[in-house]
Amino acid sequence: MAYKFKLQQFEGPLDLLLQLIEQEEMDINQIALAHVTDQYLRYLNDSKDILPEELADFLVVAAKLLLIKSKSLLPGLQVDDDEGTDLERQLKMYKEFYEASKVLHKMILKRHFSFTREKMVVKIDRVFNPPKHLTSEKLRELFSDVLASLEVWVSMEHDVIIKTVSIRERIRNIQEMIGTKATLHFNELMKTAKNKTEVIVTFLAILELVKQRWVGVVQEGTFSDIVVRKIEGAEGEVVKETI
Amino acid sequence: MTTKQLIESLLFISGRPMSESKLAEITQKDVKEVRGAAEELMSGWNVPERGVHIIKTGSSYQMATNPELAYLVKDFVKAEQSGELSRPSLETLTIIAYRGPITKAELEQIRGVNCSLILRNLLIKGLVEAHEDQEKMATVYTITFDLLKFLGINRVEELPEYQKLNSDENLRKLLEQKIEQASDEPVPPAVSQAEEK
Amino acid sequence: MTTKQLIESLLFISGRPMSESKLAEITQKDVKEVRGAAEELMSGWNVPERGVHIIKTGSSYQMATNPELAYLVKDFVKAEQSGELSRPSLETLTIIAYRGPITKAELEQIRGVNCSLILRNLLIKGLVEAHEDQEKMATVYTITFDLLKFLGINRVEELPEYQKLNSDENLRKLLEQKIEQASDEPVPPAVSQAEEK
Repeated sequence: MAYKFKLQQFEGPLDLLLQLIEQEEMDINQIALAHVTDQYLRYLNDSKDILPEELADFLVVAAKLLLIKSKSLLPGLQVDDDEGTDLERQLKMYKEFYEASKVLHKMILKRHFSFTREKMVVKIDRVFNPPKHLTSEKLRELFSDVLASLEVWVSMEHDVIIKTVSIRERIRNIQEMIGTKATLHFNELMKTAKNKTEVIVTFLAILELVKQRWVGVVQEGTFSDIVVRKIEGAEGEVVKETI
Repeated sequence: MTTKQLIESLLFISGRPMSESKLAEITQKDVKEVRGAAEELMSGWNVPERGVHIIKTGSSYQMATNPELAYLVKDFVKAEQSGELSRPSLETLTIIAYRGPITKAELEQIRGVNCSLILRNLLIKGLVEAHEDQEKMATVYTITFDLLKFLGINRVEELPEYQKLNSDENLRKLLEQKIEQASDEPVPPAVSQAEEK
Repeated sequence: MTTKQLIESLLFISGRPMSESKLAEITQKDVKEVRGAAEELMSGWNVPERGVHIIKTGSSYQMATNPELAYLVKDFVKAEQSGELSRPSLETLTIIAYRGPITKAELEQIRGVNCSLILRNLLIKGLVEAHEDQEKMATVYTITFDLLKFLGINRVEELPEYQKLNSDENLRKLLEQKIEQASDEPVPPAVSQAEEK
């Protein structure tokens, strides 16, 4: 199924999810969440609108969706139910405030502003009144503190870009690894992930490759390692629009 | 001299926001008395037929014109009122207005996305204020007088459906009701189609 | 909207005497109606239990403190001039010391919060002063000569580690980022008023 509709620009993962569900004219529940999982993942993969610093938040929601989806596909699957209802509740809560924000917007558009007086009605003469214990050294200390606090803002964007790996990059990465090895062990693959976000990205990448019949996965026993194997005849770049 | 009189006078002289503690310091009354008198003042002043209202956010008060008179006052003070709020700003401000004082973590829980940058922007624009909450040992955010003035309300409690959205308890009940309702409903036929592929 | 309401709001926002003819011009009512409404307002406001009165000189009206409370005005002025600086105020002061002359926008970019009230407070206490920068077409702030003397130095360059701290790399980056960000950001809702003439 190809998606043809165009979404408005979205603000964060919950907004994207809400728009997808509303597009399908469904209520917010587990069924609806499972239903839009694929669309959500595809948006995540294709969208250029997602800011690097927000990618991690989108991935957390993706992981929760996958859990809900896997439950709907395998009713016997024993998984903790909390994540699913959490996401459902969170999305409902978000919707309440999203609706409220539209009401506030209307209030603002009415332009019924209040105004306050900037000038005092009395004139206040300036008197020199320095803080009693202020010294040059104290000023230096305070300013150094201020400078130290800037670090986080200056380095923020830079860091996020370096640290996060996109799903597409990860797919390419796995394809290369499998090209030289033919089979890969899931656990090995996960070891190359540097943080929780990358674990989810890796998982999503494998799922995408399975869906596109580029790799197959085999698991011998319930808790044994999953083997990822390249499917015979699968070559070249992954095509995006396959399903 | 009554405390009400003193506060009325101080709010008029200053024209700016004044905190309960500042008012208490100047009038040499205790904070509780100041709060009681200020609330009484508000209920006297904030009626449609008055041209001037008293607005409140957190524990500060300010005198402001009745929002119904905006059309007249804006020409007199030559206010710039250009500008629109972006969607993320509006969404964030709505949550802070209804749920403030709120921590960054709580805000992010509702929006589902990191809010560091948007908070910083709103702080710089003076639409949001940060305070240290001693009990929670965390920074909490509230809206400012500028946002109240922009919305044309005297205090956040006047926002539509404030009681419902302000309290976690009310909201939780509301949401749970909906979940129960949903689960009682017969499964819609759409489900079979839902699992495409 | 009643004429009374309109006059009340205009007298408050101006804080200065306004003539009947001026009030009539703004409210687009005739002078007689303005006079009648103003007289009515006066009889409502000018009672002992109110903190604010409306006084009339010739054919002009002004909102003012109840004369009984004249002492309160003095207490207010004193409270504004004295008082210890809060941590945010101190931080702002040091930024002005090490980076002045600096604009309000630059200050806010560094501190990440709106600085209007803090700047006003520092100005009243004679710690910083404002100048017009012809090139930047903006108001810039520097610390006062009084503060330099108090610190026992003749110029800001004599502050400890001035060269190093003044030309901090992160500070430069942050101020550059600001310019990039500012261009694609929505305009903030400017409710703050321009100076009335």
